Parts: sequence; structure tokens; C-alpha cells
Amino acid sequence: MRYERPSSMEEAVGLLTGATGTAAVLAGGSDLLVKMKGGFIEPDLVVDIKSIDGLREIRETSDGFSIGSAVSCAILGESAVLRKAWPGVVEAANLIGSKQVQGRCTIVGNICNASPAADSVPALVAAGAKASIVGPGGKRTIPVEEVATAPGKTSLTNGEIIDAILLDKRPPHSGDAYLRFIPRTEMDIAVVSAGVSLTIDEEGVVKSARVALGAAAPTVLLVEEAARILIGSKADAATLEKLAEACSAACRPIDDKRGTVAFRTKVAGVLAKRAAATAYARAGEK
Amino acid sequence: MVEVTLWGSLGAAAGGLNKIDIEAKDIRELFRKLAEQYPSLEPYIDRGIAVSIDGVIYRDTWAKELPEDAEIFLLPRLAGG
Amino acid sequence: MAGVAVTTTINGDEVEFLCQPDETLLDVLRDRLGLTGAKEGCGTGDCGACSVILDDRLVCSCLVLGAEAQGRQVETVEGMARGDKLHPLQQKFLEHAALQCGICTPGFLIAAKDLLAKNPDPTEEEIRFGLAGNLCRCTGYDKIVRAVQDAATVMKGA
Amino acid sequence: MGFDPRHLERNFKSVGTSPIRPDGVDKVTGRARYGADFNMAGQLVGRVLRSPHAHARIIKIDTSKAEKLAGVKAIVTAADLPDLTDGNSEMYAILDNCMAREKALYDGHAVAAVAAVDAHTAKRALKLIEVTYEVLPHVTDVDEAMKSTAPVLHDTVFTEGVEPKPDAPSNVAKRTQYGHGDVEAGFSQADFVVERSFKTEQTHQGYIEPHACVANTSPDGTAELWVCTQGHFVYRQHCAELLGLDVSKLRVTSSEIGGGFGGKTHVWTEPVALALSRKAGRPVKLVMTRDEVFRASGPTSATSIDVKIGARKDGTITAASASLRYSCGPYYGMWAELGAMTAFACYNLENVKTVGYEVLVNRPKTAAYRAPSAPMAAFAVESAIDELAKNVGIDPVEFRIKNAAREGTRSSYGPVYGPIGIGPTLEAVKNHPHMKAPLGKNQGRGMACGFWFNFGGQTCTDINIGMDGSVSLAVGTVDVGGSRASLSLVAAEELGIAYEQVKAVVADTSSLGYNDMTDGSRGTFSSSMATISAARNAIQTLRERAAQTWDIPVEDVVWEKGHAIAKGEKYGNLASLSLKDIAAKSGNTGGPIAGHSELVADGAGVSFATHICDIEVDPETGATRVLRYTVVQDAGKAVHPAYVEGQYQGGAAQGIGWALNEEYIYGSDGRLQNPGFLDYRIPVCSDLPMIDTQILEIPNPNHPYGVRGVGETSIVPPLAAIANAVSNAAGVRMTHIPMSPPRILAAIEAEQAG
Repeated sequence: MRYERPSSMEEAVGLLTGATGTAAVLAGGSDLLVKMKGGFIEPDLVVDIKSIDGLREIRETSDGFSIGSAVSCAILGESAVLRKAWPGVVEAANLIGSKQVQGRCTIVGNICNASPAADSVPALVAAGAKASIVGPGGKRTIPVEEVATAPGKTSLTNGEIIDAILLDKRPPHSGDAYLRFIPRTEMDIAVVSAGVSLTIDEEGVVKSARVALGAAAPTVLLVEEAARILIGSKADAATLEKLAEACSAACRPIDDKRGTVAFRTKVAGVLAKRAAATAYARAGEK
Repeated sequence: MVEVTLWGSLGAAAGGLNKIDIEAKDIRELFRKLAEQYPSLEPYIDRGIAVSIDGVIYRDTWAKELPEDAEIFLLPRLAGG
Repeated sequence: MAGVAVTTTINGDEVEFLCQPDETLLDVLRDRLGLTGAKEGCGTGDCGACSVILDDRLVCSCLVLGAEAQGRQVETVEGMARGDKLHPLQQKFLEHAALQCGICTPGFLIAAKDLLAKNPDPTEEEIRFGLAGNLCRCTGYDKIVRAVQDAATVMKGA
Repeated sequence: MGFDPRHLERNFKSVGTSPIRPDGVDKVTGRARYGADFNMAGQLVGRVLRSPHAHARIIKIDTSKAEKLAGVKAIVTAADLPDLTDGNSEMYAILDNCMAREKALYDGHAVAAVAAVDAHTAKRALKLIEVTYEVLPHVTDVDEAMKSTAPVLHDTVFTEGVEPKPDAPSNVAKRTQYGHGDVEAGFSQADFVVERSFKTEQTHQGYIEPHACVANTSPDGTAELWVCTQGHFVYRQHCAELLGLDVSKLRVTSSEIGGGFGGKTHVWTEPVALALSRKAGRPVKLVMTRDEVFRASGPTSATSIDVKIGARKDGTITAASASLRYSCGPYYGMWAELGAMTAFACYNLENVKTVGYEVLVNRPKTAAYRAPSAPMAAFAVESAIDELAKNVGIDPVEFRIKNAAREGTRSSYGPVYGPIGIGPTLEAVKNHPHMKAPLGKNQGRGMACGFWFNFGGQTCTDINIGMDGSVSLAVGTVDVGGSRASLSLVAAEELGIAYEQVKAVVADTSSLGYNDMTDGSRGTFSSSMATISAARNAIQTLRERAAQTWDIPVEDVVWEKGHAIAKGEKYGNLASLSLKDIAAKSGNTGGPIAGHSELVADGAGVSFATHICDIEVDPETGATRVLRYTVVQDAGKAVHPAYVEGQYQGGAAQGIGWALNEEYIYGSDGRLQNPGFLDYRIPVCSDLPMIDTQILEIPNPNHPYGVRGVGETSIVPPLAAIANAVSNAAGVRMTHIPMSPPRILAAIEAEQAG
């Protein structure tokens, strides 16, 4: 195995494009090194992108925020502006692993690992986040939900690297929230999860909403029916119950060591309604 | 002569006996006589039998004396964590 | 596999080593540098026994490549005491009987040091969540939490 | 050694205090050396190849390609560990478990091992070993394994303990029975009967330190082994027997041990490391990965238990019975038997019957786990007791007090009890403020009792007095939780000196006589007896030396508060001699001063505990939260109270993990799905509240200070206490451990659906 630490995106893309055998991108390493340890992947080349200019920065742009792909979730959590604008995204990112893992892991790594249970992804999908991709063919931007195509698989092509995640500026009266279910209080992978982002008008009526579920299908689910139920409501109890039902109905989970189909289906709805209530309350505060 | 009570499975191995009267002054003699009189108990003795004398369990000490009026109970030698 | 030459700072001392590109920082510390205070309990970032501080960030050294330490600052349990004077956390762990087998102790000490550096006056809940990445199987955590609370009090007064 | 009643009035000087442990500074500075922290010059890296199949015949192992790989120095298979066990079935099971012979019997069973110059090469070599398997049908579930249609693991196993002897082989290795009276007659007198079935899943001790050793075998027939173990003398015995070494030529040093809880009571990879070293002619370090620890060390049994208890209207239990089925892994064990013995040990029962079935399954070899087998039986019995109390209409604590065993009760496993602590722990719980604290919505309280035997065993201790008056204490029981501190306190107490003057070490196998391992809560109990005896021997010598110094008869010299005192008015002008004074002149008075003791520490006192816990259940998700937890347990005499509390808290925490989340999950392919700390979920810091403890001291009549073992009993009540709390909070009786959120939610929904 070869270890490279390029200082520019061009160099990194060149290394990946020119690689023979298996190449892997290293940012936080909290998935990659575990896979290497278990012998699930034996890369011939590891490209550490942390020394590339700008990749460890959170930038506020005219449209919103650009989060560099080597920004650790701990750094993300320390960003006051981001916490204020996208509390749901930040709390989701801060749920990944322990303090130790927080010091290393990144949301881009979380997206590219393509696990259906990734914590940050439902929140990012609900937030309408986009991935900025650099590759041998230039730059492109796609919605976050289009990155993972199946468990462990992404739409990135050979030599492509996500350099940043883009989040919009928030209109007033907006809020988001993310909730996951884990058996312990920490250190677990989500059994099922839900992210909700919404904007309300002056009267408290939901104008727009996005609802996403994690670990409820092979990839993160954007539940449009749930958003339709929320829009036009004041997130009252009856609406939230309908939302929960819609979310449960949309689930296509599996039975595995972390949970059953019945459990995930039921709890997806419970979490979605609770996250929606939190997002709605947050929207009302701003 | 002491009266020795056997635990369930040991009693079954001894032909359904629950209690045995045996002339033995200590644990060593008890095991020897048990093996002589009840050959089917030998595998159990080899695997390890503990002797409870008035509620105190002896796992190893052969020399322990068996008082005439004592409450003597045989148990399998236990494992612990 | 060609070795990678690394220059780094460990517990304030500049250190140079040669490691395999896929070798973890934990393996480097333990097998190449003789710093066996960090322990391998799982190798997958789930137990925290290998915790070290890397440039002011608490990390599992089993999830860091040795090569990544180039030009950075590494702090391990071996660097906590000053000469023969124990760090307040070390002292309080002893006084509160906060260790039984002690295998998790170096990781807890490092994690607690990082916690108190960022939050000198944590609540019990903040301590519990702050140390959730470190597994202890002997103590039930009770005495560990108390030791950290006590150390925080002492360190605030210092 | 009997209890000395003078200790009831006596104010101990050292015993009962909680000083800093002698190994403490090393452990907080990273200096302490555990299994994997030791290295030898020229050492090779050992790795083990493990079966990916739950059950498979090993047709052929071709190591030729691996042998050709540069850097590979030795490869061993079962052929390199020939059967020297001479009909000893227990040792044969250990051997076969270390290295599979005809068949791989579980996912993770070792089939070959390699020693190479580095980890990379060893890993590559494993991939080059070609094993041809004939995959066989497997069974991992304890109830499935008992069916006549189940795949049979060994065609040589016929159920023992049933008459007539069965004519077909089966996975039920043994049936055992305990009890007295007539249960049928007892049930006919009952006004209320509770009858229920329970299941518990397999759990692991979860010690944070993986098994690790460094083996060094010399062509001259000697060998050394550095290893983390609960019993280095036992490991020496096992390794010597399995490798054909002379016991005394194998020197085993126990490293600091990073947790064992029963899992490090017999050998796993150590004989393999020695075999590799023997073949390679170099030292070999072999460290298990976490994945290997879960797949191939010794977890506890999975169980399936039926319980029936009957009571009269006044709350008197008239009869109790249980049928207990425990998985043993692929080899014979006595796990169900321990369950059958302990199940009803807390109660005074006229009619009781328990039957245990040892069941072989394609899972790792079951090992002891802290009060082995008792927690599962207690879960079933204490759940049924709670339900019965409710049906009768009596408070669960009162119901238990009414039926509790006491001095003179015939225990359910046979012997009659001496003075015991179950009644006092129940009274303490009844009066504990925790029992009266208010509960909120969706919150429930549960309590439960637990019992464990406690052991003594072979023990050997040396005391050597330095010329400066400092004392070295060499013990042979591995220190798993602070026993060097407690034994130093005992030595200081006897010798009448300061704790700081004593330095305790765990001696290697060549420096001390044989010691049984640290199991059965025996470490402090047994070694304190040997320490007291060794100290008294040393005091005898100290008195003789003083007498010689003064030139008076030794009978006139007494030992008080660390000093020799000449007794009698005629010696009025003789100033007392301190231990230090006598030690300083020892060269002139007969040489070094030491005290030795070799004994069998019989008479371990049985132990009881009662726990209380409050749980909150989220009825929409089945999530649980432990709000409050209290442990009340009899210690006999707490030598080092802080470490006694630590044992109580640690056992409770392990029990909480077992009750709520920990379990081995097998796929339909018979492979373990969760061999890591990510999905084998032991409690993390934020999962638990502070764990309150109350130490009761009901002296053990068979120990000079009244000490009882304290290590294990604390894991017995939690499963039941939490099950009772969850059942009260959720409004539905939980019968399957762990009570994971999916199980709780399913139970709540089933109850709501009627």
C-alpha cells in the first residue's frame, strides 16, 4: 500500500485517476481504517486529502455554507453560525460515533460510506444539501440523496472526490431536526432515524418541508408524502400522527442484528413525528 | 457411621438412593468406600465431588473429619467466574 | 511495502520513526516507540482504550495512520504526569478507586483530560456523555465519574 | 480457620480502610504491563486461522503454499498438538477447542496457526492455508438442539444421568436434578400458582483486554509463558499437560490482567503459542483480535427455563420447580447444573425440584462468567416470584422476607445453611429510601435477590521481611480487582504495621507453590487466609528472634502492635522491639525472616444480595433508561470497602447490560453476526446512573475476620430486578433477556392487541 498526502485537488484527482488496483480516499478514516482492519478492503493507494487547501474549512458564501470535505464533525459542531442555521444537520453530524470518532469523522465520509444508517445523511437530505464533486472531467454538483445508490455503493466515478457539501442560507422561520433510535445512549449505529426540515409563515403554517428517513430502506428515503402532510398544517397532533403513518408506510427496511422490520417501521414514524415537532418549534423561534 | 445425603443425579447413579449410611471418619475414607460399595459413582468421584459438612463446603480437603452427627451432603465440584 | 518516514511530536518530544503506510498510530506507539500505555481493546474505535490527543483533538489512535502523525502533536497517558507529580486526574482516579483491572484507565484519563480542557466545569451528564466513547467493564463507571468530578474541582482551584 | 469472634468488638486498624492500591500509580501512568505489553527479542507474530463454518468436517489442511511464503517460521495444526490427555475428557475438550481435530464445531473454531516475522506476513500466510471442509448441518439454538431431529454434534454423546441409558446419541449431554420434598403434593396445597417460560441469550464477559501471551519454548524442554490469565498455575498445568512438558519446567508469569470475569480461567490460544514457539524455535507473541475474542473465547450459556411456583393465600410458598436448559457450546459442561443448584437458593422451601439439561450447540465453548449460570436462573425464578406476590396480593419484598432462607434452612441444592445474609439484605431493602422514592409516568421499580456459593481452594502465600522492616507479600492468586491492596491490609493488620510498609506482588509459578485461579470470588477470601497464616508464621519467627536478642524464653515474648514485648514484671527494663528492629539484626539472629503458608481455604461463606432498580420505558419505541440502582450485599467483612463497592457496582453494570442489550446474534448460516463492541452493546458511561451500594457484614464463621467472597453475587439479581422494573413500567411481563427495545415494543403491542 502507498500513502499519499496531496496538497491540491488536481493532484488528488490525478493520483486517484492514475491508480492501479484499489484506491481509497482518507479524510477522517473512521470507516476506512475499520474496513482495513477487518480485511474487508486492502487498498493499494490511500489518498489523504486533509492537507488540501480549503478542505478543512467551513465557508459562508452568498448562497449559504460550503463545508469542506475534510472538516471533522467536531469542528462542524463548534461552528456557531452553522448550529444556528442548521441545528438538525449539526446534531446529526455530532451523533456519529464517540468524542474520539467526532475528532476524525466527516459528513462527506458518512455520505460516501453509503450506509443506509448514516446519521448525517437523513438530516442533509431533509436540508436539501448538495455535494460538490471534483473529478477528471471537471466539477459537478448533485443532491446528497443522489450520492449513495445502494448500501456501500455511490454514483461517484473513477477519480471523483467530493470537495464540499453545500447548504442553503435559511429563510426566516425555518427549523430542522434529526432523531435516531439506538439501544444505548451513545456509540450505536442508528436502528432507524428521521430528519425533518421545514419553513413556516407568520401564522405558523408550514410552507415547505422535507422529511427523510434513515435505515428504513437500502438508501436514505425522502418521503414526499410526509412533506405534503406537513405543508399547510400547524404540525398539530393529528397531522403528526398522519405524518408518522405516512413515514411508516414508506419504509422498506430489513431484519438484521440491529432491529426488525416491524420495529423499524413503527419507530420511523415515531421519530419522524417527534423530529417534525422539534423542527416546527425551532422554526417558531426564529 | 455417618449418614450421607446425595444430590439428585448422584443418587440416581447410586441406584436411586437418596441417603447412604457409611462407616467413614474423614472425606478420604468416604470417597474410598463410596467407590468400593457403589462402583457406578466412580466417574463422579473422578470428576470431583465436594462435601458439605454442616453447611460448609469442602472441595479439596480429604483429611476433613466427618463428625457422627454432622449433616453431610455431597455436591458436584463447582466452577466459578 | 515501502516505509514512510515520519517526524512528529509526542508528549512534547520530537520523535522520528519509520512505519508501514497502513500501520496505525496505535501500533507505532506500542510496537515501534515502546509507549504501551495506549491499549488495543478492539481496533475499531469502539472502546476508547487507545485514546490519544492529536493536535488538541481526542482520537482513537487505532483509527489514525502512523503516517498521518507527520508534523503533528501527539499526547499520550505517558505524558500526563510531570516528573514524579501525578496529574490531578491520575491522583483522583487512585483516590476514588476508579480503576479495577486498569486496562481502560489510560484511555479514560486522556479522554477526561480532553473533556476538562474543553469544559472545566462539566455536569454529571456532560461527563457521562463525554466519556461514552471509553468502555469500562469493571467499575460500572460510578467511581470514574466521581473521580473526574473531583479532579475538575481541584483543577478549577489550581 | 474459624471466625474469631473477638473481631466483632475489635477495631481493625488496617482492615476496613480504603487506601490507594499498590499497583495504582503504574496503572494511571501507563507503566503497568498487560498481556500484549510484553515483548521478547526475536519474537514472532502468531495468528490463528479460524473456521468460517458453524459445523464442518475437516477433510484436509494444505499448508504448503503458506510454508513457502518468505518470513513464515512455523505453521501448526492439530497434528502438532497431539492428544496427550489420556482419557481426561475435560482436558480433551480444552485441547480440541484450542485446535480443531476432526471437526470444526463453531464459527471461529481454530483450525491452524502461523508464526511469522511480522503481522503482515502472518496475515498473508493465513490466506494461503487451504482447508477443505465438508460443511455439516448446524444448530445454535438451545431448544432446537434438544429436538430429536437436530443435527448431532458428537455421535459419542449419550445423555448422562437418565436411566436406562439412551440408545441414540444426542446433544443433551447430561441431565441433573436437585431438590427435596414432594413438589406435586406442594402444588396441590397452593392457592396460587405461577407457571412461565423464560429465555436468555448468550452473553460475553466483555473484558476490555483481549487474550494475549508471549510463549518461549527452548529445545532443552523448558519454556516460559507471559500471559493475561485469572490463574497462571492453572494455565501452567493445562499447557504442560497438552504439550507434554514437565510442569516445573514451564514458568508462567501472569501479566496485569485487563478483566476476566471467568473468561480467562482456562487456556484458549496459549498452547498454540507454545506449539508455534516450539516449532519455530523462537518466542511467539499471540494476541487475539476483538473479533476472535467474541467468536472463539468462552461466552456464557444461552438458556431456556420453565418455572412453576405455588403459594398459599398467606404468602407461604408450598412448592417450586424449574426445568433449565443451558447451552454449553460443543463440549460437555455443568452450566445447567449450576443453574439448577442456585435457582431457588434464596428461599426456604419444603418442596422443591430443579432439573438441568446440558445442551451442546454449534457455538463457542461456554466458560464461566461471574457467578456462572446463576443470573439466568435468578431471572426466571425472581420474575415468577414477583408475579406470584402480585397474584397473592403481598408486597414483593414482604413476600420474599416471608419465604427467605435463614440459618438452619435446607437449601434447595442440599446442605443446611449456617448464618446467611438473605434476610438482612431484604430487610435493608425494605427500609431503603430508594423503595419509597416516587415514580413518574412510564416508570417502574423492580427488585430481586441473588445467591452465589463462593469458593476457597488451594492457596499459597509468602511473606518476606526486608532488613529495613519493609514487607514483601507474594501471592499466587491473580489480582483482578484490587486484591493486592486488600491482602496488604491483611498483612499489615496481622503484623501490626502500616499498610505502606507492605508491598504485594503476584508471584510467578516458579516462585510460589500451586494456587488455584482467581475464580469463585475466592481471591481475597483465600489469599487473606493464607496471608494471615503466613503472617502468624512470620510473627512466630519474629518472637523467637526477639527472645534470642533478649536471651529469654520465647513463651515470654508476645507480639503486639508490630512490636515484640517481653511479658512479665521481671522484664520491665526491656524496651519493646519493633519489626524493624528485629529485621535489622536478622542476619545475626538466624538469617532472613519469612512466613509461609500453604493451605486449602475451605469454608467460603455463601453470599446473598438484593438489588433495587427504577426504569423508564418509552412506550412508543421500547427504549429504556435506568434511572436509579441500588445494591445491598453481604460481604462478611469488607477488607477494602472501596473495592467491595467496586465489585458491587461492576457486577450490577454487567447485569444491566445483559438485561437490556447484550446478546450473541447468530445468522441462519450459524455465523456470529456481532463480534465487536459496536453491535455487542455493553453499557457505556451515559447509559448508567450512579450505582448506590450498601455493604452488610454478617461474619463468615469460617474466616478469622469473617470475610466472604464479594466478586460474583452482584451480577445475579440485575436481570430479574430490571425485568421486574420493566414489566412494572411497561405493564407487560417480560420473559426474554435481553429486553432490547424491539422485544419490549413487540411485547407492549401484543399486550395492547390483547
